[in-house]
Amino acid sequence: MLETLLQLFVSGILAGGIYALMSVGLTLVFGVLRVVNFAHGEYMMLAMYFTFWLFTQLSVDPYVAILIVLPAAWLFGIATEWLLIRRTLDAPHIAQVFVTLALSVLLQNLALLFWTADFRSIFVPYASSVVEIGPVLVTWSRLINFIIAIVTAAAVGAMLKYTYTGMAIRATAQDRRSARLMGVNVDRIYSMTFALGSALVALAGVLVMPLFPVNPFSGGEFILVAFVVVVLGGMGSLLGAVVAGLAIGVIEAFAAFYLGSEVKQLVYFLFFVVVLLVMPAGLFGKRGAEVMDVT
Amino acid sequence: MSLKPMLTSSLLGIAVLAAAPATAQETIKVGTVFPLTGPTAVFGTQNFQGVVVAAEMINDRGGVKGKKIELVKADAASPQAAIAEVNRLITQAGVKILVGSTTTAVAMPATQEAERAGVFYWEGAAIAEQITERGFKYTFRVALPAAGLGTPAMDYTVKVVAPTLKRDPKDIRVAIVGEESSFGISMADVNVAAAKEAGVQVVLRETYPAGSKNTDLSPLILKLRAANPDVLIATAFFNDAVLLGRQMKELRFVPKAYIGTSAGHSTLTLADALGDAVNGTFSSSYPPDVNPGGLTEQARADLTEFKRRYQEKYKVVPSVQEVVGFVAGWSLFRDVIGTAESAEPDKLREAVMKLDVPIGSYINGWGAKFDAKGQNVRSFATVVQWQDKKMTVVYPLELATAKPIMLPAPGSK
Amino acid sequence: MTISTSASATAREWADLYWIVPGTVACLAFIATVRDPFALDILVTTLLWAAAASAWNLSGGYAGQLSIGHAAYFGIGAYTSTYLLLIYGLSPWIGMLIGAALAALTALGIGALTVRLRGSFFVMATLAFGAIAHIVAAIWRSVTGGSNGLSIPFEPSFARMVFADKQSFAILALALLLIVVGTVLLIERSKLGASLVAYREDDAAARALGVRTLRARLIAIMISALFTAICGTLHAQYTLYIDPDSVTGLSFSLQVALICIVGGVGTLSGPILGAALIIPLASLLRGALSSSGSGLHLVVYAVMVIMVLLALPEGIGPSLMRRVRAARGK
Amino acid sequence: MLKITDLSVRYDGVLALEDVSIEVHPGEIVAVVGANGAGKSTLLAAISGLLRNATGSISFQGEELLGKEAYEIVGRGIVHVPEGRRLFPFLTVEENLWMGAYPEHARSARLQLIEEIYGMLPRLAERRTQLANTLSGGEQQMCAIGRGLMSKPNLLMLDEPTLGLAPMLASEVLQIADQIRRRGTTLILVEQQVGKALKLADRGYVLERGRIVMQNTGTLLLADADLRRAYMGI
Repeated sequence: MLETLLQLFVSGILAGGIYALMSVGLTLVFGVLRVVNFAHGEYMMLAMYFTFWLFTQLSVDPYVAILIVLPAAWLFGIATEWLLIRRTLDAPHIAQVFVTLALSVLLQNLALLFWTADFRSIFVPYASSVVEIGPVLVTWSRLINFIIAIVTAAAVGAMLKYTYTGMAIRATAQDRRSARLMGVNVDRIYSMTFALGSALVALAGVLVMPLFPVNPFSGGEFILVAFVVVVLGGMGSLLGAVVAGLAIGVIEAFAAFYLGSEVKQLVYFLFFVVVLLVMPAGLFGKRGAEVMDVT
Repeated sequence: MSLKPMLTSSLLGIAVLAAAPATAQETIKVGTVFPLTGPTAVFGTQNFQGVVVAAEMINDRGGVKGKKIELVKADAASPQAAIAEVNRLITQAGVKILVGSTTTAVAMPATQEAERAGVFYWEGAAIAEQITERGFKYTFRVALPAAGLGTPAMDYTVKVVAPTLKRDPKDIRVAIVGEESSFGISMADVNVAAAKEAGVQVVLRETYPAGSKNTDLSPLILKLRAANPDVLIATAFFNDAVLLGRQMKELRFVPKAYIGTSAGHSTLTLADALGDAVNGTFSSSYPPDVNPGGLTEQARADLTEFKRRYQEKYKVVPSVQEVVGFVAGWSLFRDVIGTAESAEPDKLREAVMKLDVPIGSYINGWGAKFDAKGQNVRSFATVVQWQDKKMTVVYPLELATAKPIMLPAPGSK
Repeated sequence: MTISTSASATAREWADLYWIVPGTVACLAFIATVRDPFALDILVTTLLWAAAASAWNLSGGYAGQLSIGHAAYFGIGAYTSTYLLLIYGLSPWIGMLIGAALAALTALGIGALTVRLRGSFFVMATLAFGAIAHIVAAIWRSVTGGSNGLSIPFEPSFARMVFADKQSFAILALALLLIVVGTVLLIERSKLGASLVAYREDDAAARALGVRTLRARLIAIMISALFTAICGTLHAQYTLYIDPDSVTGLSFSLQVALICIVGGVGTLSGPILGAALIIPLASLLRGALSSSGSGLHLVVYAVMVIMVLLALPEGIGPSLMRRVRAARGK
Repeated sequence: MLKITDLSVRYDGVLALEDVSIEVHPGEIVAVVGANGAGKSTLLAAISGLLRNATGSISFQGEELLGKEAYEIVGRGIVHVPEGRRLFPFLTVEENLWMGAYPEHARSARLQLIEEIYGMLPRLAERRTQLANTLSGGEQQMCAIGRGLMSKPNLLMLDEPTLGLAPMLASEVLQIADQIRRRGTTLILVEQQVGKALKLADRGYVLERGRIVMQNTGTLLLADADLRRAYMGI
């Protein structure tokens, strides 16, 4: 029994690490640009395709592909921010949200046009090898992914905390106008934050490629859980996203085992609603932050 | 940004609309109603492309009664879109023959709309029983309904797995898991009912979310490990088939036999995703490569040509869904339209009711004979096994191309 | 959330009646003369979406409570009437009202739970409620048929709300739209409407002035849910097949909000303009482009939506009004 | 040092500033006074580059500022301490000060600067690790001024620094302004406390509905009867 509990907990935490990584970029973009990016999942999907392509065409190992996919995602993020997001910043909040929604439809269907609806997957023999930690069986790739996810989130956190650029990002999130008065080139911060958000979710995409297949609609399936994680953690809170990501992973695992797989999502949505009712700003949301994003 | 680009592009749209193809007299128009966008686009596209190759093949052989088949493509990604597209095909493109639909959510409203308009609807692979239960005059289904597709899994358990294990079927423990979709639910229901009939014990029945929402199926596998079944019957689309395959291995859950029910377990790329671990997995499925001995000479030739053309055109090897699409198109073009007095729905119906195409006449071993409800009774499912990373028919024995291997699965307790 | 106040101010000028009457006449003329089922299908769909969007607009637009969970109400309407029809043979005319009442009660519950949430937190909470409705629809098989869906037999009769021709349904959809628009019109000009706008613009200030914004918001979301549920029943009776994805899916909730935003939130004409643009556009593009590569029609559609939103971020209605006013001013 | 000529700003068709011309010389304190909504904050926003719709000319040390981005203007040594402090609420006091030294030219000297500021405003040193939103109003104003000084400004613009402060604190803040000037920094002081501001200022401008209606030395303005009646209720 204890063995099962431990196994469930570990499986949940490991899945949660990926949720966290998917959500960190989303929460950053939200915190700084105040844009709820519905196309976030599609960036992940594109990164998965890119990884697939590098693997099958050029035999690049997915973990090596990080070095290629991340810079590409960064540039793609800069391009979309410049082409689209920037042009919506002065628009009403809702128009903004729906521009990103249309962008997600656009990217999904471009992917469909280019790569068809077929699922693509890669097979890396070592991905399925297993480490035994006591009675618990841990898949190598999931463990590595978890470590990379947490280290990356910590690195982003440290960057925000200890570098001038990071401080400028936080300052911009808290008060755009004041940040401009401090000499911060806010447009550059936006572009950089969006690029960083894209690179982070792309990293999640690369990491999951050895685990699950991709098709043009994969991103859409992941995005819902990322939204839950971001809001649960407190919008704009990096630590919140990590903690909430892990929490959702664990809740999902236990709910699936004890209540049945078909209700696992129901359970975390209910949990989410309850948390919001009790703590309207999320687990780590700053007090008053829930009205900060009302433009 | 101004209004201008928006205006020009909408005008462009209208221009494209107006320029809809002026059609030549000597063609028979057939509308295709498949989901080509959205989450079910995978299977919709595979079915559709099978139909396309069938049309090209028939046209290259001189068409039907001297007329070429002209496909008019639609995209029915939702019930609402299915209604709009069926109406468009009928009134804008003047189509009187439709072929579709892959999923129940498309088939139900699409056939309904066609029936109202008195248009002939040739259903390929949508499996819900109710499609042919509504007393429609013009709706016919080529492939088998849910029961037909699901039961071979249980038949196989009783007739092959149990004897091989030297056990009475009543001592066999099965677990039935499936995804939360029309397809998954139907398959599970059918197998649970069949298990009851055969006296097989069902030790776990579980449904998990459909689509690619699952990132981790280890809780399900832990449950399976605790329930300790001899046989696992699973319905999963590709994502979950891959996850199940990988995570069962990782968590060291090895049932004596693992039987999927078509879909993900009968997708060729499963071998790319799982590597050697795919070997030994069964799937009750539309027949892919059946034993050529079970096919007529013509069907063998058709099969070779279909495979060559499909690979040339789409750069992938066709599998079960593509084959079903092809058979749907082929039977419609060659045998229904080809034998009907005219391409009018009433005449087509007459022709369908008269059909008597023996088993083995189509490339997957099917034949055609329709009951009063419009269901083809000469379609059947087979059980395939992944051997050497290829799907091989192992059941029923007449069509089998190989004997089952790895049964009980190595490592099972 | 910034929503132009001037738009609702002009709406007050009764100018709306100038287009409601000719619009209705045009629809009736269309119904009377056009026999093409494809065109009629577009009309029916447009009218139904316009009604659903107008209902959404009551809480989403006037009160500024952006909901992306309205599929829950749509689903309640569709499933309630369909279930009652299939199991008890109850006429959908009655089932529709029961569904509407259930949806309004649900909305009261959700509204009361989410009173403290604003901005994106409110949006995400509604998203969660929508997702919960979707999951419940999928797993509550004894009522909803689960993913297999429910199918209504095609047996035309007025009592069963099934019609042999599309014209009858178009008239029904038009009547519903007029009722919804009429209700919105009344609310817009009432104290309730003023309270909603006051809440949207500045809740604290409004309450300080003694406006009971909470009560107004709850009434608005209940009426909104009620009409959304009725649209759900009509949708079920029109397509004769419902399943969790089509009536409780996120795509409904997003589409209904998108229509309002394209047309102009918080204005009477916005949802109708939005529906009249978005729905035929989607259908026509699909028709024109689905013979090309799969997904091309959605690529073009998405690009057009993006261009409209960038060019007219406040929606077509308010932007047009502004231009008209500017032209008059000169 | 700063020469503004015919500056006009239009919001939604309404003129917020109309043909405003102002001059500031090195080492001065220039007060801009006027009623609420007269356009004082708009003037500062136009100088610091927050507005995109200003016409006319703003020349600083011979260079045209109009059309430059806010960060470029800060880089030229003009710092705007906004009305209502606008500290970064969830950064610590020290982080807020570091943000002040964000421009390249200030960053290298930031360690020395921050010690100077802590010396001048010892209360901030005590609170350096506290989040800015936990400070009292007076402390927040000190922090905002300190943050402004962190970029080594040539011209410091204070917008309503005494707003919402008790009279004692308000005087303290104005004294700090005087101290800053004595260290060689030029100041523009926007105030509703007309009397106190003009007493401190070398010269003053009176804004009314977007136009300059009076300008003179601080002392002479203070002596003006019309002004006293209109703004000081005397």
